[in-house]
Amino acid sequence: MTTILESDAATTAVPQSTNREGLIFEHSKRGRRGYKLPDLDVPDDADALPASLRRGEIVDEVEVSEVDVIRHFTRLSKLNVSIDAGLYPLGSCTMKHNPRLNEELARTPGFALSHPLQPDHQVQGNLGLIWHIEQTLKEIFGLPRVTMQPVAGAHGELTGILMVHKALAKSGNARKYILIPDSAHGTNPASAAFAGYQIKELKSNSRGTVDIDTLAAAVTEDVAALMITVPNTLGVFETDIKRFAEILHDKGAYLYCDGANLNSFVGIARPGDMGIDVIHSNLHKTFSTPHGGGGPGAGPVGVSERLVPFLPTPTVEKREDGTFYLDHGHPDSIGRVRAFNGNFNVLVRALTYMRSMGPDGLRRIAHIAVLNANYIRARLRGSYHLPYDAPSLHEVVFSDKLQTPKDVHTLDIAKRLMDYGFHPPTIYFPLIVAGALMIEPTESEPKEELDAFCDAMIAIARECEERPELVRSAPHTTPVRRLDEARAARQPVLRWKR
Amino acid sequence: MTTILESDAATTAVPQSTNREGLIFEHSKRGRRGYKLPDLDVPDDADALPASLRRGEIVDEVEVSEVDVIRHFTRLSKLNVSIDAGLYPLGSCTMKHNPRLNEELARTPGFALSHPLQPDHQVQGNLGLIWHIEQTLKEIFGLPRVTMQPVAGAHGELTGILMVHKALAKSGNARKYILIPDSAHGTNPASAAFAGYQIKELKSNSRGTVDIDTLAAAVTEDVAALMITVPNTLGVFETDIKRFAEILHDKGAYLYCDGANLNSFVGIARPGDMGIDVIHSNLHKTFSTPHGGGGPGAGPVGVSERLVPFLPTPTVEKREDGTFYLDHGHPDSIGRVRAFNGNFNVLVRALTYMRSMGPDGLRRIAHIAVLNANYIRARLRGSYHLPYDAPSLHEVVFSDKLQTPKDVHTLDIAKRLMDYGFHPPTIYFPLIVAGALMIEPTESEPKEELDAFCDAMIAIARECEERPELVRSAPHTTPVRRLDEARAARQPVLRWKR
Amino acid sequence: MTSTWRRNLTNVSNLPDPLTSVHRYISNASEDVREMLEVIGVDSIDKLFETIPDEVKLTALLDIPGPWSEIESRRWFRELAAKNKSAADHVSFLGGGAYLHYQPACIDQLLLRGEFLTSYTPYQPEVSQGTLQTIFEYQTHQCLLTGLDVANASLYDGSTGLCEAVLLAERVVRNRKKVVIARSVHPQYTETVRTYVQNLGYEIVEVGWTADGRVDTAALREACTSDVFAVAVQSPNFLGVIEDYDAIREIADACGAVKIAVITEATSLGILTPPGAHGFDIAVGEGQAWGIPTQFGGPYVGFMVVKDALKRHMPGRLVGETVDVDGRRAYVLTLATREQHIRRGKATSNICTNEALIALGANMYLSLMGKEGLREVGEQCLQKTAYLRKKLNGAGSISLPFSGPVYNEIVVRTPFPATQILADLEHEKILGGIPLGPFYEGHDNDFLVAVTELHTRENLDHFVAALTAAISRERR
Amino acid sequence: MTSTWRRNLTNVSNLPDPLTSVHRYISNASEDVREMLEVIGVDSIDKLFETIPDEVKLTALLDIPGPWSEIESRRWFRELAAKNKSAADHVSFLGGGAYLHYQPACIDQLLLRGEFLTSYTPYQPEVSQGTLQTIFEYQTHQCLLTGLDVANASLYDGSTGLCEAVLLAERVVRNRKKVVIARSVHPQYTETVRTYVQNLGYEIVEVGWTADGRVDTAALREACTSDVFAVAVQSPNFLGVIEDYDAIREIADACGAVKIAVITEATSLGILTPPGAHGFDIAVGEGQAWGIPTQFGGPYVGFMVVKDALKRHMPGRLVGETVDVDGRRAYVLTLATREQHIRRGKATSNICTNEALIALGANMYLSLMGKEGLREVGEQCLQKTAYLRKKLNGAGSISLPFSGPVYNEIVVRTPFPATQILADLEHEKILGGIPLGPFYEGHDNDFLVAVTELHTRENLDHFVAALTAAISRERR
Ligand SMILES: Cc1ncc(COP(=O)(O)O)c(C=O)c1O
Ligand SMILES: Cc1ncc(COP(=O)(O)O)c(C=O)c1O
Repeated sequence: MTTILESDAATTAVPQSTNREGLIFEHSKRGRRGYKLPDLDVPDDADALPASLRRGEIVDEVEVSEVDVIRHFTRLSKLNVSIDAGLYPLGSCTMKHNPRLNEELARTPGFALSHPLQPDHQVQGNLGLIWHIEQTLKEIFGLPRVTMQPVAGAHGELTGILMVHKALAKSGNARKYILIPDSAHGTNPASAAFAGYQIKELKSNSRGTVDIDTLAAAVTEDVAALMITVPNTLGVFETDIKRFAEILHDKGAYLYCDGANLNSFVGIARPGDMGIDVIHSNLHKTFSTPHGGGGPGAGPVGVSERLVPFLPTPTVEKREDGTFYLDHGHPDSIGRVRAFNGNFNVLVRALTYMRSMGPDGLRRIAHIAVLNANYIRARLRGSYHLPYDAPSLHEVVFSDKLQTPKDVHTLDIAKRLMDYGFHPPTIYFPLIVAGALMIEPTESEPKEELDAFCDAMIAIARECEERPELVRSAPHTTPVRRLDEARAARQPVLRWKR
Repeated sequence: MTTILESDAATTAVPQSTNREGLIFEHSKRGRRGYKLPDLDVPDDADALPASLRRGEIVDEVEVSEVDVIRHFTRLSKLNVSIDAGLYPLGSCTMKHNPRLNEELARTPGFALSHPLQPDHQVQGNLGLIWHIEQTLKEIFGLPRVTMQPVAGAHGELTGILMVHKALAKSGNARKYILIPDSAHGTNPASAAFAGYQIKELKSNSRGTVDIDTLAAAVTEDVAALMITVPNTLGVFETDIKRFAEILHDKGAYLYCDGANLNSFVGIARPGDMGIDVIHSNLHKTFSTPHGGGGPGAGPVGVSERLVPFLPTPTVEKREDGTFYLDHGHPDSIGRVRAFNGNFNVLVRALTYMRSMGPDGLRRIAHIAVLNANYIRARLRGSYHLPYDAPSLHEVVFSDKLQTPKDVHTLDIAKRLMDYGFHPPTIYFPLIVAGALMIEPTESEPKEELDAFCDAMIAIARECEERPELVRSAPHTTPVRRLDEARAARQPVLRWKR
Repeated sequence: MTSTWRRNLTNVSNLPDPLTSVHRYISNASEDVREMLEVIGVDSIDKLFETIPDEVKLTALLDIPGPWSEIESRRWFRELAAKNKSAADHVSFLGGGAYLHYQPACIDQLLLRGEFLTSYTPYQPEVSQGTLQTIFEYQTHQCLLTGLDVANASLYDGSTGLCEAVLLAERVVRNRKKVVIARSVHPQYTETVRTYVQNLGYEIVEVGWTADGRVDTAALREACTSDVFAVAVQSPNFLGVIEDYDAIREIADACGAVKIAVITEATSLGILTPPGAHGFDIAVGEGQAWGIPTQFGGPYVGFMVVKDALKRHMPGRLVGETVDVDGRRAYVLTLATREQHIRRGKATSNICTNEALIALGANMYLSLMGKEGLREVGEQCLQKTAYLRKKLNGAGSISLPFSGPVYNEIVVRTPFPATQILADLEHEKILGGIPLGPFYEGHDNDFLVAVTELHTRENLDHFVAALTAAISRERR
Repeated sequence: MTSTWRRNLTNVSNLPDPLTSVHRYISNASEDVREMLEVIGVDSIDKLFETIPDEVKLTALLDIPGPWSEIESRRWFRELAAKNKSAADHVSFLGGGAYLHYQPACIDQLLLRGEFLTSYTPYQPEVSQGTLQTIFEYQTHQCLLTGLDVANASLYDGSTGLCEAVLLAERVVRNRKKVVIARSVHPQYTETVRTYVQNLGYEIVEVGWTADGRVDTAALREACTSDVFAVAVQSPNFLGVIEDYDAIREIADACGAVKIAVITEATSLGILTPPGAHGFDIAVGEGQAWGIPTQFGGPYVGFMVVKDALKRHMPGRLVGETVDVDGRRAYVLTLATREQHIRRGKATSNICTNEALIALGANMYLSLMGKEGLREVGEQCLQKTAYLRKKLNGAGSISLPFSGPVYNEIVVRTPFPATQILADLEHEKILGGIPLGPFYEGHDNDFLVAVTELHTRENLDHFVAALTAAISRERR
């Protein structure tokens, strides 16, 4: 419940009663119970466990009722903003509508109660589902195979680069470097490093993209691959992508595409047709599986013919008779990248979404996502600085350059947006933009919501002129106000203690 | 998101952006769609319907997407307070915890997808469930039969009084009057009237209960029944209840018990053992089925031997072989009080709850509900006037007598409680208390929550002394503030119009 | 347990100590209890119950099963549900006032939000705007769909809704005691009315149908004497046939009766001309078809929409628009002087708890489907039914006794008892229809078949094949 | 569709007009699009895509199924799910790193709240305190259960968790290249480690077990040379046997290796002495057993808890406590300098998206069960397993190859190939266990049987009966 309070009495009343919810450990009271099990129906055998192996009571673990638990998590949930409640324009995260049908079907008992180590003949439904989503992604990517094993984008990156490494090693020289533009997401260099490579950073040009010459110069015999995001983190498409592929392929190197931004061209163009050798896609972005406060996700990886032998094992294959099986027989495989079968129940959600959208719907995603971003771009242009003027697709990156003279910065603008009821955009990324405000509305947003957001952004721009202090001290209407993050890092308190 | 705003800019920002949600009709935009059906797979026959019977487009009906709908209802939900978020002490409504297991099991396909007009042999599970819940309520009531057909307390009242009427009519004289204490709930007289009776009101005594002599004097040959709430709406138990029964029975009249307050003595004492002839119980109160913003509920009615022949048809009976059937053969029945089988899926929830609690759990409900109410009574005694001093059970009724001198009234206190994050108690009921504050915490509430509530009530009592205006102008922190209810009634606007 | 309801209270108490007991739904444990007893100033919980005389106090625990863990409850209730045959594992053609329509996935998940599920009647508008605004929207949908002016927040169901409509009509007309109800109104609705009015001195006159399955207007004209206060017809009626509202209105007007239209298949409003457009005064009915599970008959939701002139006679809750002290638009329960908590014995109805959550589900359904979806659902029901009707008409010794226009339900007749035929279809995993025999004398060979947008052409073809096969089996 | 991934882009475009299309998940319709294009100042959507060269643009729609209505999707996906055999219709004794435990009803319904389901990583703490505080609580539960100091917000799963632990250990010890992993660690975990480190120049040394099924300490001592940076054991191990942490710690300490305890059955922490109490440095494992569905292997949740000294080497998100400008306690993501978005190529891990919602479910489970419930689940698993073990020991030609102490999983040996025996049990609607043959040479007659609190005595007795019957059938 919100609006202004007229009195300190009320003021103090509210934080306590409606905003503050103690830790579950602080609700604990001796003797309370939140569960019941059936009574033990077998003899109680005192020697079932050697005394030395039996722990004492779990000191400080909670004792609460079911009521306490439901109240606690219901109240905490109210402190979050979410896609279900409105625009959540985190650039690069593709915060789109998460259809409830996906949740319903993922809970189908046959899926939810199946076990990862059942023999193939018992899980034909699951194997069929994995096979069908691979077929669908093959068509979307324009590539011959896709592994469904990786459980996140970064996991897919590692998987992809490991395949490149293995392929090169097999042909005699694994090489030393991965080229990565300075606009790239942090997981790219991190994944490349864990895959055993050193990173060479490519400076982007004035459009924010990679120059052919810069690339050509950088691609030596030591370069294993270029790892590039298409469109890049400015939302700008690498128009020369096909030439990039040629340059790399000429030198025996690979083209890795970070597909986090697939939402902007799904159904419009296909990575495979661009000469891309490897691409991961975040199903929790383009394919609507819920972000869940940070996860779970899935990061399937599509590869070109040359890399097929190196895919993780097992793969799912279809027999003549229409049955499916797990194929462990890939001698050149990099091995498995996770136990069991990846985030299977995320795949159920994603395939449900792909079927709900269909070919025309997928294309419409890109159309409207790009339309929405460009609408925001058009409406906010005058009010905020646009560091890169090149046409952008599904997201637009502004900076705080026009506001800094008033000593108001991106962080302040982000916080002030909260007072207007919006989640802020991604900020200070990509790194090539000082004070970046990275806005990705996705196709889900209706025009009214975009207008309300733009109105708020414009109002804030005015506030920066007229009442900068108001913006600098924002947020004013959130359950808590600005936090002392330095303190959190200086003297870390990472768990509750009595 | 709540707390104080430091500036009008923010102030005005919030109501628009986080509090205000337009009507779904105001979200409508031509061409938007929130649904999809499979394409029609049969020939489209233009003559399927005579043109004269076919309506044109449903003017002004909405056109919105699924996103619009989910956003709309999610945002609206945030404007409600609820049991899941905290104490909801509406007296007489028994706002207790609604277990989620009840919801899960009510959705079991075999229940949810069964049809009310299936033959008995196809719905043995459903008939068995109705039979089992009747057996359980028989034991709880201490009465020989219970009809599960009524779908709310008031519906049960009508059913019960109709049975009384039919029974008396059968024995020659249906009689004229139903006696109802002045403390009774409004549905009592309303139901009695629709059952064909006139109401005679009984004045309650200084304890707020009914005097034996008052009753004895009132019970003439014209009296069909006494309709009494046990414990009454003050939470005070009618200690003479057994004598009441005798007095009525001596005169050939019946004792009807409004069981809305069963929560205070379930498992402790049984209506049947008190000489009660008819009792309805609100399953949405004592037996935890969710109130859902006003319903649905269920109001099963238990009866004594004398009234069994008059129960609504059909009844559920069990055969020797353990199978169940619907028995329509009750010549003296009052008939059916609703199509089909009552609120069956409310019964599933209630029986789930009865099983979860078990005999000891049901008794504990009464124990802790009464303990919680008396705890509040003890803590608030000094701060608020207690019009009736008699020991009360599951609820306690205060008045605004101590506050009126400062020209602060019950309504103001109720509204101010909202600023402290609590739903107000029931107010201005029972009518025998001027400015009543009727508080029923139920057994669900933990001591901490009761303390927070009492602290708030005490703080408000202090505010009434020190800053009455603050209380009079409350609430200050709700999505909307005090409403012009007179205007709503004077010029009713009961639907949206373009 | 069956017969233990009698209890001897004289034996000595063997009740467990209240302090030892603990339950997952009850937060306060022994430590809390002790602290609270101290504040109250008594030394035991039992002391708090002294106003209940010992002579009626139980001396033993109730003899009922439990407490069960969630694990045990899941086992027992799922086993019980598994004893049902239902649309979960059969293709169902059952209607007769309860229809299996498409249920959009998001609705049930939204209804589980505690803010909707665990709040109550919005007596306190400042903290209940969510519920209030959704009811206001629901009322608006009802008006748009029925072509009438004022809708209430909900009634128990269609059958009790009809009762309320009859009572309303009598209040309006006054001093008349007859109500005419078409025999083709859902028989259980009429039964319910008989129960409701049994002590009010009304006479219920039933009027039959003609060969086309529509109300027999000649008989109706005869029945409509000057002491009739209301005429109630259902369309589509219990035989699936769409009534001629205008013809009926004319006759009812002639005697100054209130015209009540009963609707048991709410989706029909998406494609059929609404009662309001034909001058009816009251539209009352069952909203279950708007995406609510059939769940063995309830909870459902009754709707009532009336002409503006009747609004102060309306039963049940009404939500109206107003403003708060800051001038912001807001919603509130209004015209409460009609209701039992104010008017008590003189209220327009005794209803208090209604079917709010079901109405909210219907409201979400109507918003999701919207203008176009409501039409398309109607169109698909209509077309699939027309397809089935054509196929049956030809087939073997099957006949369709009623020739009038239909929406999504038809009466099918075979040379054999409906119950036998249907039992036969059951083996084919088909719930084939509802026998008319129990409802209407001399219709033992007839059964009611309902079709919705959920039926595929394959379902319909299979139904016809299975039915003809069943008949030839009976032949032998 | 299978092989249409190749596409000729030269044929003329046959794409539909963007303006005509409409979808329920996309609000903006043609009217909106027109208004917006005008503001942008272009006359078509295609104009916005001009930076994508025509040479790579599709000229036809993708060749994939859809769009499907919810009705069609429900049919297709439910049919697919029905092709599985699972614990939905069988009694399952499958474990091996994925366990079927009691799932409290309220958890899934709470997880469906949009505030949890549809928010993302709490980068903006002022509007994400709900998620942040639950993570802080989750971290606390992990510390209490493992007896260690600092836990992170979650990792992908147990297997990748072990990878991260190995990488962490190497960062700490430096300049050593050998890691010792017990062969009784989940084989798929070890496989995953091999994949992760394949280009980092580590050597993985495996150590076997002795007759009791515990790590062969002699072999371990031999393996623990001065160039070993970490020793990883699992307890209970893949054979179900509980390891002797102290013995292993001593050996590892002797060579200065980081001691990693792997836990795949998280409920065992409710009753077994935790690794922290035995001086281990890192506890890492799979949290699925805390009420998460087995769902064919994912999503699950990896947990990692370390000694305080290692916290700045921790992979993944960490939530810490702080205050806001008004001094109110609040929570925030912290020590971010470890992470990829700051440290990029030098980060402690590449993880970004984790398993937050699953961790939240586990957090709810741990809170509901609490101190007493976690113990009781452990006790019931222990006792029911002991009961089954006793019954099997006697029975026919069944043997239990490993004599060490167990928690809720045992290896069962018969004279016949496990796959044959299990196929036989399948006919009895029993998913009887996991064959060890595929994981360990020479164990073709062994299979792994898991028991939890969900098994009734009747289930266990029936299992023994069915197993002995299966064996005698094989005999013939
Ligand atoms: C451009 C880009 N690349 C990679 C990633 C990493 O993907 P994930 O978070 O699924 O590991 C992200 C997600 O934030 C991203 O935005
Ligand atoms: C004392 C009392 N009697 C009767 C009723 C009516 O019950 P229901 O609302 O279920 O019709 C109520 C409910 O408010 C009540 O409190």
